[in-house]
Amino acid sequence: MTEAQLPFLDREHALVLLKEMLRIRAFEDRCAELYSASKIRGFLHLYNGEEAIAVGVMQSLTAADAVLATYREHGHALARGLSMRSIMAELLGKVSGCCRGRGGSMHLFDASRRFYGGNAIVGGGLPLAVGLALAEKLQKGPGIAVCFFGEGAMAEGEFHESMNLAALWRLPVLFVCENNYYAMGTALARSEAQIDLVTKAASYAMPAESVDGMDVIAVEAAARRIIAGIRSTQTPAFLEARTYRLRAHSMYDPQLYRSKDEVREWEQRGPLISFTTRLKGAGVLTEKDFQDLKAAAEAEVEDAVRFAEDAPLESVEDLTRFVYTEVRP
Amino acid sequence: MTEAQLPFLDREHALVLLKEMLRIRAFEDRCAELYSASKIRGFLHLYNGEEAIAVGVMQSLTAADAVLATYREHGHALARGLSMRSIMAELLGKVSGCCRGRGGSMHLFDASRRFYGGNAIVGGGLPLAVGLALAEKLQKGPGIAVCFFGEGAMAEGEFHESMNLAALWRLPVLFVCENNYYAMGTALARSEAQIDLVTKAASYAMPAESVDGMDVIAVEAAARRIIAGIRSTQTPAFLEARTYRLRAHSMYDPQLYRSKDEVREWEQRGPLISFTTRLKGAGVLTEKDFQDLKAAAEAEVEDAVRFAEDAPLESVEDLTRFVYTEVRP
Amino acid sequence: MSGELGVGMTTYRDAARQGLRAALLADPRVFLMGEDVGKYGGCFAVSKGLLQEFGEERIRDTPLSESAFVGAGIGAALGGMRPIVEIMTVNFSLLALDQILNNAATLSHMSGGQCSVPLVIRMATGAGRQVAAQHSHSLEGWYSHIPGLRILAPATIDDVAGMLAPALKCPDPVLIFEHMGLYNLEGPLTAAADHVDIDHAAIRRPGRDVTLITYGASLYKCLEAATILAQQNIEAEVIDLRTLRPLDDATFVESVKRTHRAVIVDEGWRSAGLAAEIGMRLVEQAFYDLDAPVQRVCTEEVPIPYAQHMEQAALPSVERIVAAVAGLLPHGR
Amino acid sequence: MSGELGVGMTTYRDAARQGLRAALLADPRVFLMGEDVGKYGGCFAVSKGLLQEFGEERIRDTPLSESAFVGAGIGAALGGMRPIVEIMTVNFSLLALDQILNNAATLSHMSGGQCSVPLVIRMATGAGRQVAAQHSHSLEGWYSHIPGLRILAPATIDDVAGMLAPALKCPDPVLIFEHMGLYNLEGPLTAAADHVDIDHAAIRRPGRDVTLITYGASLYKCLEAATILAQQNIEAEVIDLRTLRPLDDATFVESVKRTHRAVIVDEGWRSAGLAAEIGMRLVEQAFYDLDAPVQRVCTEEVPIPYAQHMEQAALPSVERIVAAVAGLLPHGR
Ligand SMILES: Cc1ncc(C[n+]2csc(CCOP(=O)(O)OP(=O)(O)O)c2C)c(N)n1
Ligand SMILES: Cc1ncc(C[n+]2csc(CCOP(=O)(O)OP(=O)(O)O)c2C)c(N)n1
Ligand SMILES: [Mg+2]
Ligand SMILES: [Mg+2]
Repeated sequence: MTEAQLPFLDREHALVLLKEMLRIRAFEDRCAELYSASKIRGFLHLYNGEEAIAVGVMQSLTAADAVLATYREHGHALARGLSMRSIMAELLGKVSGCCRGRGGSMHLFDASRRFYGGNAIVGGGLPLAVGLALAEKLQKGPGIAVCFFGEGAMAEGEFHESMNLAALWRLPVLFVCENNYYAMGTALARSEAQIDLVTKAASYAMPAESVDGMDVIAVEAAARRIIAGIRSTQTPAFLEARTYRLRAHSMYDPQLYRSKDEVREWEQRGPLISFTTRLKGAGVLTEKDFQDLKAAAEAEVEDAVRFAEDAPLESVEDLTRFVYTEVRP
Repeated sequence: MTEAQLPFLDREHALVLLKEMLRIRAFEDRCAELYSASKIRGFLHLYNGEEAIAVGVMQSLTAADAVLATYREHGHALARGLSMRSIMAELLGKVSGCCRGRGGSMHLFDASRRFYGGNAIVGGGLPLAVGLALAEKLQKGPGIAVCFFGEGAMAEGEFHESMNLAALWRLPVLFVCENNYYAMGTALARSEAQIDLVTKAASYAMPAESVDGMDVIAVEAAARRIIAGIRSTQTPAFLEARTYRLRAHSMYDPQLYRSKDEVREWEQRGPLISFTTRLKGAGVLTEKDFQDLKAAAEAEVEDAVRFAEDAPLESVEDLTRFVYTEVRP
Repeated sequence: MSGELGVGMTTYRDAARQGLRAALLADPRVFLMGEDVGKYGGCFAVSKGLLQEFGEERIRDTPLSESAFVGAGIGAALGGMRPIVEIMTVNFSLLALDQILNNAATLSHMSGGQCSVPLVIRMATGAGRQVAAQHSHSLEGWYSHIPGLRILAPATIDDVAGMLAPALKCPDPVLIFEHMGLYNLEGPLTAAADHVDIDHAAIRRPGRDVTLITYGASLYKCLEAATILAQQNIEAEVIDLRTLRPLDDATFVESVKRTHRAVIVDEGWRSAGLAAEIGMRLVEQAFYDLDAPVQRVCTEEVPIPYAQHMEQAALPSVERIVAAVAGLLPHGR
Repeated sequence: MSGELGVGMTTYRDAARQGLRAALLADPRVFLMGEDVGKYGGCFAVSKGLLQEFGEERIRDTPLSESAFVGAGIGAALGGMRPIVEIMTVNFSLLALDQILNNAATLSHMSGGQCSVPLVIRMATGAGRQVAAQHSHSLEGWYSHIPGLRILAPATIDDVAGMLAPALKCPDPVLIFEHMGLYNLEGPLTAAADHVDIDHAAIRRPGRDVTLITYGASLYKCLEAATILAQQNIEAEVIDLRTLRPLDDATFVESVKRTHRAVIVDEGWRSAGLAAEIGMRLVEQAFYDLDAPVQRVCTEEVPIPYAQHMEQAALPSVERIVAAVAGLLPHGR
């Protein structure tokens, strides 16, 4: 795909994409440090290498759309517009966090941005996406629902049930499979009898395609086209984005299941390297532009860390609040 | 398919097939009466119209194979060789029943015949079939596992998970979908976005085909070929048998969801009518042969009813027996 | 909803339908989905006619996909609707338990109060119809273990008609368990159905000698036992819990402080079930008022057998209730 | 298995692995399957090295399909194998609950004793690691409601190594809950691990004044509380249930008949959980021996929050245990 075919790709927009990816990368790298320093605890799943997917897809969404992701969702939350401060405070378990510090890394929510998590059960968010789309349909709302999930989730029964329900009821859902070829330590071919993932959508007569998830432009272009289709036909679609997780599955993972060489190879194809090279080659980005963006991202991260460090903890007295809604009409 | 292509189809074998189908039909019709007389209670799901499938498939199975079915499994149990007496006693809740009267219509078991139920949870038997096939594989046994289920079960996540696991692990499982076009009152097109069921096997790279489930010869031929394939390749396969349930879903069903005309049309295509007509046309069956077989089937049913009526009830003292196995090694 | 439920003689089944109808009429955000709720009319004929009246958008037949359609109910609730999801019977709800526990019950607290889930899940529960082990579970008490859920068990015609409206008004996920054995129950639907309180237990029969604590279909066994006991000059108070979570312990603790004796009757299995919880609340809150150990009459700890005599032997019975009371009051009054 | 578990200093994690290894060596019918048990080495590194030693046929990585591979375990058990199915954590077992309850727990009884299911399901359980609401469940007590299952909760190094062999010998489905917080526990593996009894509770500390009844990781909180109480001259007896179903009530009833006071410590949620059951067994079997109401120290009824101080506030603590005992013995001894 050449830039000429992409009406949206002017310099300004390219820099937005780059900036968003850099923000995520800087955020994730800082999280890894904070984890080593025991400031972030529990499970931490980083998005390094997959940034182009959240950033690319999110370009076509409006405030009316609902977004759902997995436990590996910092990138999606950032790209959806949650403030870095509220996310970082959440990771540090502070009451200023987007969930008052209750959710942590795997459960970022922001109802005002229609960002419905952050789900730590593989496949668990898919039925919710179907329901959010159903609510739109029944209310004749303008929104669609987009859910992101790993290729590992496709083995779960909930994937199958959700795809069928969305297709059967003609609901505006975009299913985005982030195929990073591993589910924890299980390689795709060890978990799926059919590794060509787009063929699976045929079981639901759902349109499907695959895109290079390392190429933010390709992702954005595909998502734009598909989302426009979903909006106009009010029917769901499936998008596989092929990518790679450049870090461990979580911070506990010794990565016995893949070689360093394999990781290094993919690093060279990472979405930041490839996009930066391309923009420089096209003459729309200078090294200084890049360094400025990177520095800005890092500064934003440092501000978020400071904010989070200074933020208060939730009061223990509030432990039982919101188990049930406080005000019943 | 002509008889010439079917080496197994001599007169003797044809009469066996007919006899088996007549046994099932006579059994089911008598069950309906016994239900009206409140001798059979609970849920009762009859197999009228679908006899060709159990009978056709079962011809290629050996004692080493494992069989699993649903709550609509009287026909499968009979075709698998469970005695009519033990089944009828089960339906009457007697201790002489194949499960001591504990299981009833939906839960016929006979471990000695490797008949593992009788499962009342839609889709619930599929993972068991995968496991039974896995046990064969690990023990290098000769058997395969065959599971029967309705097309309604294909919407369940367990269908998806089981198909994938069987294909991924190359296990000798035959998945037989009895597509009678309705799941209770829900027509296929109201439950599946993709109503061409064989396409779904492609999601698991599993061979699949469809057969006229009203034609016992066609079912037997397809099953023979497929089962031979499963035995030689030790990989699973999917078979859709298109059929129709000539009676209500269960004895509670007022059948608001389909017209009498539709039922009448399918009755004309029923497996007994069509097979009898065909055999008579081919000159291998006389009306007297037919009446003799029918009378024999009815006599067997009457014998089973008498046996069951006379059989004792389980002692209430035994209520808690077998919650846990009695003898622990 | 006041005035929208017609009054007069009816059945538990029809009362449940009237509750649904009133809810659908009252709020355009309400819709019903589940297996066979539409064309088939509901597997217990509860929703018969609703498809014709409200159309396919609001009365939605689902495929056999319990996890997905329960999860879709949660999503639709997040999205501004007021879904009523029917799971045919509690037996199939196990397939949706991850959605119920990890999403419906959890999202509000975990999101810091941002995401409430105003969802109602109805299901039929209970044994006694000879449908054997996989179709005879009574798991409502088991569900009452889960924080974040509200659990209702309507035992009466007014309750089955009237609990739905306040359940739908409640911003939390509410599970309503209708007992299969009650659908044919006949009786009057009264004006009280328009103002059902889903927070409190009800004293269905006052008494001074012993408190029978129960819910669901077992209520009728307790009332029958109370009648028999009255002939022996033992006056049993019968409490219908109605709401199993949050549990209205104040009502039964107050009662037992008066009667000094309690028998809990629960169609669920005995171990680690709701009956144990009620007993422990009494121990914790009324220990020194108890004249005798609290008794439990529960279902035997077996998968429910098909044969009628075996099934009946497994379930709580009037005789077992009377015997439990007799054990507490060996010399009558 | 006698003599097959090496003895010496080890960790709970390594002891669990030694149990697995011994089981795989002892019986060719045994195999292990679950998510990431092979190439990854187990999500808690429990099965590390087993793939290399026993090969892909016997150490089977599964796709993310909890219902199917648990069901496949049941089928394989029916087919003559002795499967060990690992569900990474109890949190994901909800997806397989239908298979566990409606098949594994039910087939033997429902088939009239024809089909036993000699299956072992291992899963990690518990909170305390800041992994938030969806990953912090303690549902072993909740599972103990289900007839047909045996539920084990190894709290010690000997138990986690030694429970597997008798569990595999048992023809019934056995669920083994390993507490996530214990994997790094260090201590000796002793010869006793070769003869673990899976039918009885163990008195881990004798005492005369109060009985603390617990299991799993809470054992260590109880032992710590007992040490503190001893300084106040209160001698607490600490009972480790070990088997949650069938419950060995004889051991704790006998203890409470001596001490006359009981505190139950359970990491599960309070309502309708295992602690209530233990309390009711005491009420039913030792009512007149109780000098004070039985106390429960359980997890607060909330989805477990991520933030450390909030999570710790939700869980049973040494302080809460000591305070509960102090409430029973307000004047010490
Ligand atoms: C139902 C369920 N089973 C198991 C897990 C444990 N688990 C967490 S992430 C993961 C791998 C998921 O892989 P994939 O879907 O490909 O997403 P990725 O992590 O690669 O982004 C597993 C097995 C879980 N969270 N939920
Ligand atoms: C998991 C589950 N959900 C719902 C039911 C109730 N139910 C019993 S049979 C049935 C229809 C199944 O249809 P299908 O699979 O096509 O089989 P058929 O009855 O047509 O043979 C339903 C919904 C059930 N038994 N199990
Ligand atoms: Mg992945
Ligand atoms: Mg069908």
